[in-house]
Amino acid sequence: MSYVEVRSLSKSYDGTSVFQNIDLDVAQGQICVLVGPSGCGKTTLLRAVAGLAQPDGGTIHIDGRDVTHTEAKNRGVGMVFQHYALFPNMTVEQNLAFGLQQKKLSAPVIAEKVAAMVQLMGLEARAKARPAALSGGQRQRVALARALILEPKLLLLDEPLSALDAQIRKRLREELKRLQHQIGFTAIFVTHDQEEALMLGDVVAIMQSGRFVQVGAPADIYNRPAGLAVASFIGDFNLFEPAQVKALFNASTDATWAVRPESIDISKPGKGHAQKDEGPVLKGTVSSVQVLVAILRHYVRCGDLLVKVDVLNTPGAEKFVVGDKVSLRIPKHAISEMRQ
Amino acid sequence: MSYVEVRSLSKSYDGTSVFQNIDLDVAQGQICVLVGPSGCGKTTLLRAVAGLAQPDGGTIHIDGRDVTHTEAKNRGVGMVFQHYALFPNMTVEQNLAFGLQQKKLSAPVIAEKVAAMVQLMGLEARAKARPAALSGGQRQRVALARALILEPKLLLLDEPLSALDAQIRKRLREELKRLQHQIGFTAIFVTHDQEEALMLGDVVAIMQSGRFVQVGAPADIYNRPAGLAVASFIGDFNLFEPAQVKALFNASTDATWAVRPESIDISKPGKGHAQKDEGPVLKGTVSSVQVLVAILRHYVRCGDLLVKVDVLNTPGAEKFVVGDKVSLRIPKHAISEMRQ
Amino acid sequence: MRERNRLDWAFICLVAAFQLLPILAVALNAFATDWAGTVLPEGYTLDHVRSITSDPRFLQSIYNSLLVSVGSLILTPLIVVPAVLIAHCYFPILDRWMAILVILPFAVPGIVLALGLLRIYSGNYGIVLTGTPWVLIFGYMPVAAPLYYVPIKNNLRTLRLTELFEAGRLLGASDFAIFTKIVVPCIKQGLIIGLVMNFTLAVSDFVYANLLVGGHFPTLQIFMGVLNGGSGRKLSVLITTYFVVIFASTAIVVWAASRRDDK
Amino acid sequence: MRERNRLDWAFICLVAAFQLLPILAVALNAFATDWAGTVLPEGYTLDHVRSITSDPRFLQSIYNSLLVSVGSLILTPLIVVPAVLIAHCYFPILDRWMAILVILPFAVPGIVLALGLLRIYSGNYGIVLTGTPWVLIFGYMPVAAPLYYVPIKNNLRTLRLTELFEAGRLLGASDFAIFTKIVVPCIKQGLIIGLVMNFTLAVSDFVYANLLVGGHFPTLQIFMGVLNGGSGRKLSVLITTYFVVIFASTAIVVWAASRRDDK
Repeated sequence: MSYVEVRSLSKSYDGTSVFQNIDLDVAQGQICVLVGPSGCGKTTLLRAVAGLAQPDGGTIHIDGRDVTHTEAKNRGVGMVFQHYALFPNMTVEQNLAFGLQQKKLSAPVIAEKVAAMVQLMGLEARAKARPAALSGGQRQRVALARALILEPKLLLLDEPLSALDAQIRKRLREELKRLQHQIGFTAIFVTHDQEEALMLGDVVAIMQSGRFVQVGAPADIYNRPAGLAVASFIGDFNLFEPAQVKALFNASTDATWAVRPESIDISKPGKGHAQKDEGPVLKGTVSSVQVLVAILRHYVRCGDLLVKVDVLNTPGAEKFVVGDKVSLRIPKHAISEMRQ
Repeated sequence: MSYVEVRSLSKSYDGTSVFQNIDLDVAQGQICVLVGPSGCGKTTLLRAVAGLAQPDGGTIHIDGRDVTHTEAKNRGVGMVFQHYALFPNMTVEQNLAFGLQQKKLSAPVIAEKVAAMVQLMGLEARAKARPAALSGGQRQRVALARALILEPKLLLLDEPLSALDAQIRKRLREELKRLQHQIGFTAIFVTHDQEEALMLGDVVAIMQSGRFVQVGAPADIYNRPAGLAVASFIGDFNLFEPAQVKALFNASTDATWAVRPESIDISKPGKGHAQKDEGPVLKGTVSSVQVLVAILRHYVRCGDLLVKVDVLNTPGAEKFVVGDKVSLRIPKHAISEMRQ
Repeated sequence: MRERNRLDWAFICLVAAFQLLPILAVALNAFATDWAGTVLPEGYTLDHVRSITSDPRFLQSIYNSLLVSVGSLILTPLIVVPAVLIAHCYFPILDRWMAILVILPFAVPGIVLALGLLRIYSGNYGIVLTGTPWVLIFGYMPVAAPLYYVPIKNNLRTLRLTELFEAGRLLGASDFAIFTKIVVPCIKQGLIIGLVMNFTLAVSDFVYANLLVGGHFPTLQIFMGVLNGGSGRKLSVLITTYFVVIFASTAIVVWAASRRDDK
Repeated sequence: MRERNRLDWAFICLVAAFQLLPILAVALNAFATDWAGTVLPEGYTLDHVRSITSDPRFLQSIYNSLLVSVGSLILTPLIVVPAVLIAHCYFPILDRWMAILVILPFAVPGIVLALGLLRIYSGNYGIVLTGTPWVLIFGYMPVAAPLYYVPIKNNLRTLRLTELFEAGRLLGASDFAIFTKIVVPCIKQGLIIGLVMNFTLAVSDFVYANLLVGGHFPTLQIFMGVLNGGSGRKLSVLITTYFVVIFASTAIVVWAASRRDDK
């Protein structure tokens, strides 16, 4: 039996089903990321686990205990909200102490725990500040601290980073990962951002219109997407329709070929390809090059088709400029055949 | 003489200098990106070029004409604001027509231009909608269209994508790049996002506390940062302090070594390195692996130091898991020596 | 969803009934032959209506009330609206204080304002207005200010006015064009609410008219006061007529306010 | 920056002066020996003050005014605040209508409300309250509602109340604990503004007291009415005393409103 076990959970609002007979397992100490477009039901699932939404059917077990009909405050879960939900009339310390006070702990114990948590989260300088005086990143750090200080059996995070700007979001992701290593909590994390899902999840569950289309480790999901829907949601793909496959590679297939831009091997014609791997070769012309931070993206025109090719942006690597004639080798193992 | 030429421009507010004696050149048909942390003066510089802020000294030429003391509306510049600044009482079409009406064009000419622009931006379905009914991405597309329809000599964009969410931001970047190829405008683009700057800019100018610390092509800036400040702002770096360089590589230097995570070559010990390039070698243990979409990031512990190593997330590549002993070769040409 | 909607409506009707009960009572009274100790009047008649509309003072007082209301309606926004806009755009500190200053007239009883204004406008400072409608019109201004300030400010809160002006200028428009074609249409709704509330207030404010203008200029309210000494039944007729005007105005407010969500 | 600050302040003082002028005129009048045709009175005296404070009716009327004000002060929030909170959290449609319903009392003249309430509370519907302070207290409720609604709603707009309740519950708190420890402190400022505005309105509203309670229960306003027939000078003294109360209340509003930006 897994640490968190959701079995055939169903929920509908006003006669419209949000999800039906959903199962989910989370192992202790892992972060499970629910990712999907908005409206796919991921937040409702999270709220059902938290006890903030009553499911129509199914069961929820946490740490072996059936909590399906337990009140939210007795489930032993902590939650972090997208918009922080800090208590605006209280300082950072008072926000952290609130949950402990409800447990009727003694004042010195509370003070000690609060001080330790303030230090763990690096909030010493802002301990006496009210939420309104904090930056978005600091607020979310306080919200996380407020949930963690009660040592919940399960931490639920509802798009906690979406309201923050790119730089802060990146830093907080790192921090969350570090905290997980340090204090080892179990968490369900909801996001619509595939980048975030792949980076944070020990397990990633991709949800679309109320059901899981793929559940697995981040690397597996990236490299072996279960279908076109997953493939186009996670990362970039070059898609070759059957007709294009016929025209370009002279191969006959009824499936669409999906190839990741970074798995295509680009080189000057005649210079040979570094990778030993066999596969079809295309000739083309570089039509534009973009710097995506650590990656150089080449748009290569091959007949009607614009093929995306990514290489690492290393100083020593061979550079291609707009107008260069190039040869593209598509390794056989990099081709995913997709049928709708 | 460049198309846009800013010479020794200065501006201060309430006795505090925002920038002093700044020079900037933009060639016709190029996008120049001003990137820097908030408060570095990039927006004020943009507003001075637009004529919305009066500089204290210096000159601004656009297309050979001195516009330093010209009113904003006569400079022939178009501007796109972060929060769209669409006219809420007008439909999309009326917003687009507004500028043309001020030029006293005839109604049929206006209708024709508006229709063409609506089509170019793919706004056909929303042409009769008011801004409040549009999504953020659509609003910014209308704002861009409203600026472009007047065929400005220079397009100014003040963090136009910051208020949008990650997916839309990415799509609009692509679209902007495509539009530039299609209609070939000259633009100054302000952002705090290094990713955006590298992707969009033909020239990227990095601004810090009121001065340019580096101006150049995106690939150059990424691979040859002018100093530690630039290096740590653009992309990720492994930094080796002189003492660590001594300990790890047994080399004596007074500079900090900065090495991009993707330029480090990782392999199983004894298997040899693919790259021919010479350079020091480190032994370490993989302590965690993260999936950053197309990149696999390995954190490798070498003594006290956690070294970041990026490889492309291709299905055929050799995989390393937590606990693996690995050998890291740092190519000589990938080491940037930085002195504060 | 439908379940909840029905609950909502029940609740709304309850609140509305609570608010409308006194008005209904007055309206019934206007047409009642006799009414005491029963829930509904015993019979209905138009006698009171006929008796009051045949009084020439009634028509004169309606004319006077409208003159004052429309006068304040036209003059007040000309002063208040530009002040609100200027404070909103250029003087953030002033703007913060304005929110407090505009509630002053509410915090100061009408009688104090009336007496003070009477002193100012009655010659001590070179302004002689006593007994003319101008006293009323100018006397209303400080009272009318919040009625414009609050709804217009509500409209402005969601506008980024500075950016709209900048965007408009860069598109080649003059400030006047931006003001008439963008700003005014955007605050139109607040302006309508302000106008209607101002109008009903101006028509209805009893104390002012009574204290400021005395017998020289009989407005509807003074006429009511006179009648008050006489028949309570006649007063009810007057109030009911009068309430038709008020009700029409309120309908406009409701219409303007609900339009907010359609756009 | 400093340049602009000074301009702001000059402007603020100008507006304040415009609003305070009538009050100053009344205050001067209270202490004047003779005042006609000059900018300032010719001499000052405390005679009027002494003559009015020796009148037992004055003390009785102050007592009665306070009774009504404090009574409405205590009862109204107990009904209005929960209604606003419940509508805000659970009935968004109701909430939208409430914004319109609460302006009804402003759109309906006081005299209409007063007469209608008089009819309701005078026995036709089984409630006999005429001539007691209860008429005033209940009569004020519909008028007081917007004075609470607007500032509390302003406070609530920036709170995500549902999320705060959810967060509180997940931290193990009861709804009552969340209400008293989080919600009330957060809307405290709106509550204070509402209380003060309600208080000044209750103390000052002339028409109501006059029309509803007649001679049985003399409040300060009725006392003013009585004096009005007599000496205008005495009335000024009374209004000035009275204005001290109002001014203290206004000071509290200003203080509460400006605290908003400090946090």
